[in-house]
Amino acid sequence: MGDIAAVPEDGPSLAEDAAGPLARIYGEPLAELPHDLYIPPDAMAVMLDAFEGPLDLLLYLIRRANVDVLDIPMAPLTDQYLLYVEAMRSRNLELAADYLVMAAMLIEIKSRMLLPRPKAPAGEEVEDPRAELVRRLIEYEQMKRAAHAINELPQAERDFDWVEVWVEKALLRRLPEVSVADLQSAWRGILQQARLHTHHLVQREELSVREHMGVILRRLRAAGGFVDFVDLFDVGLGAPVLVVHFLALLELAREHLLEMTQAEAFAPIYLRLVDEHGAVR
Amino acid sequence: MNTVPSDNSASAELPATPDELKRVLEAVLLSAREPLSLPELRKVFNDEITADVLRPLLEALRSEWQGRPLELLPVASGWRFRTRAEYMPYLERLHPDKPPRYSRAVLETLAIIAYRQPVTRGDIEDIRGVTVATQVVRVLEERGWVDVVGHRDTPGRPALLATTKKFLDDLGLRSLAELPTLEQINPTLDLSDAQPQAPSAG
Amino acid sequence: MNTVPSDNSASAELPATPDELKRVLEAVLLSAREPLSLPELRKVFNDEITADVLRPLLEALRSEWQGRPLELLPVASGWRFRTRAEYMPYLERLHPDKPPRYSRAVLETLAIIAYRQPVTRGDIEDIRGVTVATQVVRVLEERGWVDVVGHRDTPGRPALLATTKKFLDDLGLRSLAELPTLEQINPTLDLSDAQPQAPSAG
Repeated sequence: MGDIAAVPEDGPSLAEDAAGPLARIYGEPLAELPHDLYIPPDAMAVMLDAFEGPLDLLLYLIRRANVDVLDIPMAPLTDQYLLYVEAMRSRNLELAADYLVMAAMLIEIKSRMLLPRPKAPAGEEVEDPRAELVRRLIEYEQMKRAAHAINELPQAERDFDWVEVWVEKALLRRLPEVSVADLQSAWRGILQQARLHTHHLVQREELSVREHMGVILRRLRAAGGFVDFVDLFDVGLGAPVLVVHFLALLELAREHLLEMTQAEAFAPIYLRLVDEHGAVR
Repeated sequence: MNTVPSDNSASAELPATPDELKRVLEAVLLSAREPLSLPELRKVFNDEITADVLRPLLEALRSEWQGRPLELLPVASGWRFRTRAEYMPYLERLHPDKPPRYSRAVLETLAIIAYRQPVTRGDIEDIRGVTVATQVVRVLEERGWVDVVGHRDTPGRPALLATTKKFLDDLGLRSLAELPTLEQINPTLDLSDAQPQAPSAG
Repeated sequence: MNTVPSDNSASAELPATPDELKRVLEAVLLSAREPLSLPELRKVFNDEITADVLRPLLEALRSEWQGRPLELLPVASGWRFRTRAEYMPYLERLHPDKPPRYSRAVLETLAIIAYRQPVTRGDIEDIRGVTVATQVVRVLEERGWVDVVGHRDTPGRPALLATTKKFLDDLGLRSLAELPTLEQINPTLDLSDAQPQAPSAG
């Protein structure tokens, strides 16, 4: 059996698993066959940490001896495993139950191997007592290698950082949106608060008048002086609009917001803003 | 899977050329969560590059990014990349913030100006029964929804406020006449004493 | 008041040219907190650009960044920029807190969950041949790489564990199918002797 005395320096890594043959067994000549199994006391603690459990230990022993996992020599493997477990125990290390369970399993397989195989019914193969162990070893080793492969993948934070450039929210000045319904409910709020009386009610027509009041005021302001009455009316807009426009003009005059002048009867009427200084511009 | 340099830890060579230095600065600044000061940037190179070398490289990097979606900025605590303002609206769509709202004072003032224009601040105060803060009207003026269309010929010659064309545009109205009529709004008034209203949208 | 870019709010024009589209994609991807899926990227353009238009633009953007310090990567939950591995040593000098390196117990547990999911802790213990400490699974859950996807209908109703999208993202994978295949992993098994007995990965 291979040399299993040496403690792997940093655990039984995959690289070591694949290391060159130290010895061969089971039909192969062995280069060396150490009969003692000495594990330095200090190393034992490291050992226990280094293995991830009985399967890992077994794989290590198998790989060190470079035997075929599909054709495990049960007797020497069991002996070595037990020596290990015994050595661990003698060091009073808390020995995980998992290791003992495996020991029992190995012994059981070994003893079944010693018994004469029962004859199989024609055309069927007899199940090897080792089959279950081999299946587990292979599956474990596969996952062990998968773990290694996953660890090799580039990993966020370890091998790269995600990019997240600073976004200054203040650069986006969002303005509140206002809908007609908002205005409506605001108005409703005002009404409820102020208990306005009916005379405050404004009719649709009046609202149009008010719009035109603004239009006229802007127009006069833009002109900055007298505007011909006629120029204030766009005949193309139709009678209803013209009427509203005229009403707006009268309302403005009533509120002393504009001044109308006429030099003489039938002469052109001029309008101008009554503005800033209470006087004519 | 096996091309990954798994042992990239401690041993990064010092970049050999200014361009490589710049690339490292770029990588570091793009992935930093915070602005990086010159001392921090020097740390990236184990303090083997002086600030005098780094500064022009940062300026060069900054020009490289001119006209691109990010900008490299020197801020108080160091250098940092940020997304240019014109891309903000796109970003905003991914994580929409709660839209800001106008205060009740602003909305009511706006409603009064819309329905009663032209009005003075005094008129608004009469209707609302409270003083109208200058700020409230200014918000509406800055939004371009309200402006002064004249002055009333009374003592103090108060400004007359009216809504603008932009106001109509922004609310999707062709004219003030398209605002809900006050008749539509009003009936609730008569019920107001009775019970809280389910706001029947006009 | 009117010189401020105050009105970039809701209304960002749809970019007119493919190049402008690409710049917007770049800005958005560089500043995103998470990988962005195609539906999310479409949202950036108010769903007015189809995924078929965006996909080649993303590929083009990806090539544009070839040879630069960042790479644009399609991962499980979308596209995201990341720094290239060779810049990591410089980045690490800035935040000296060691990146997470996992113990063999954690890695093996992760591998079993990744390749055999969904699995219970009992399944993991069967494969590893040892008890799995609660801590081991918790490490993976806290990293957001593993979570409980259900419970097996057996006594005790043990939790079924599976890997998350974040696991794929953080490993730069688009799907579990991109994990190294067990066939790739396996051959070393037969290295000891003759017949290749690739145990079926399943």
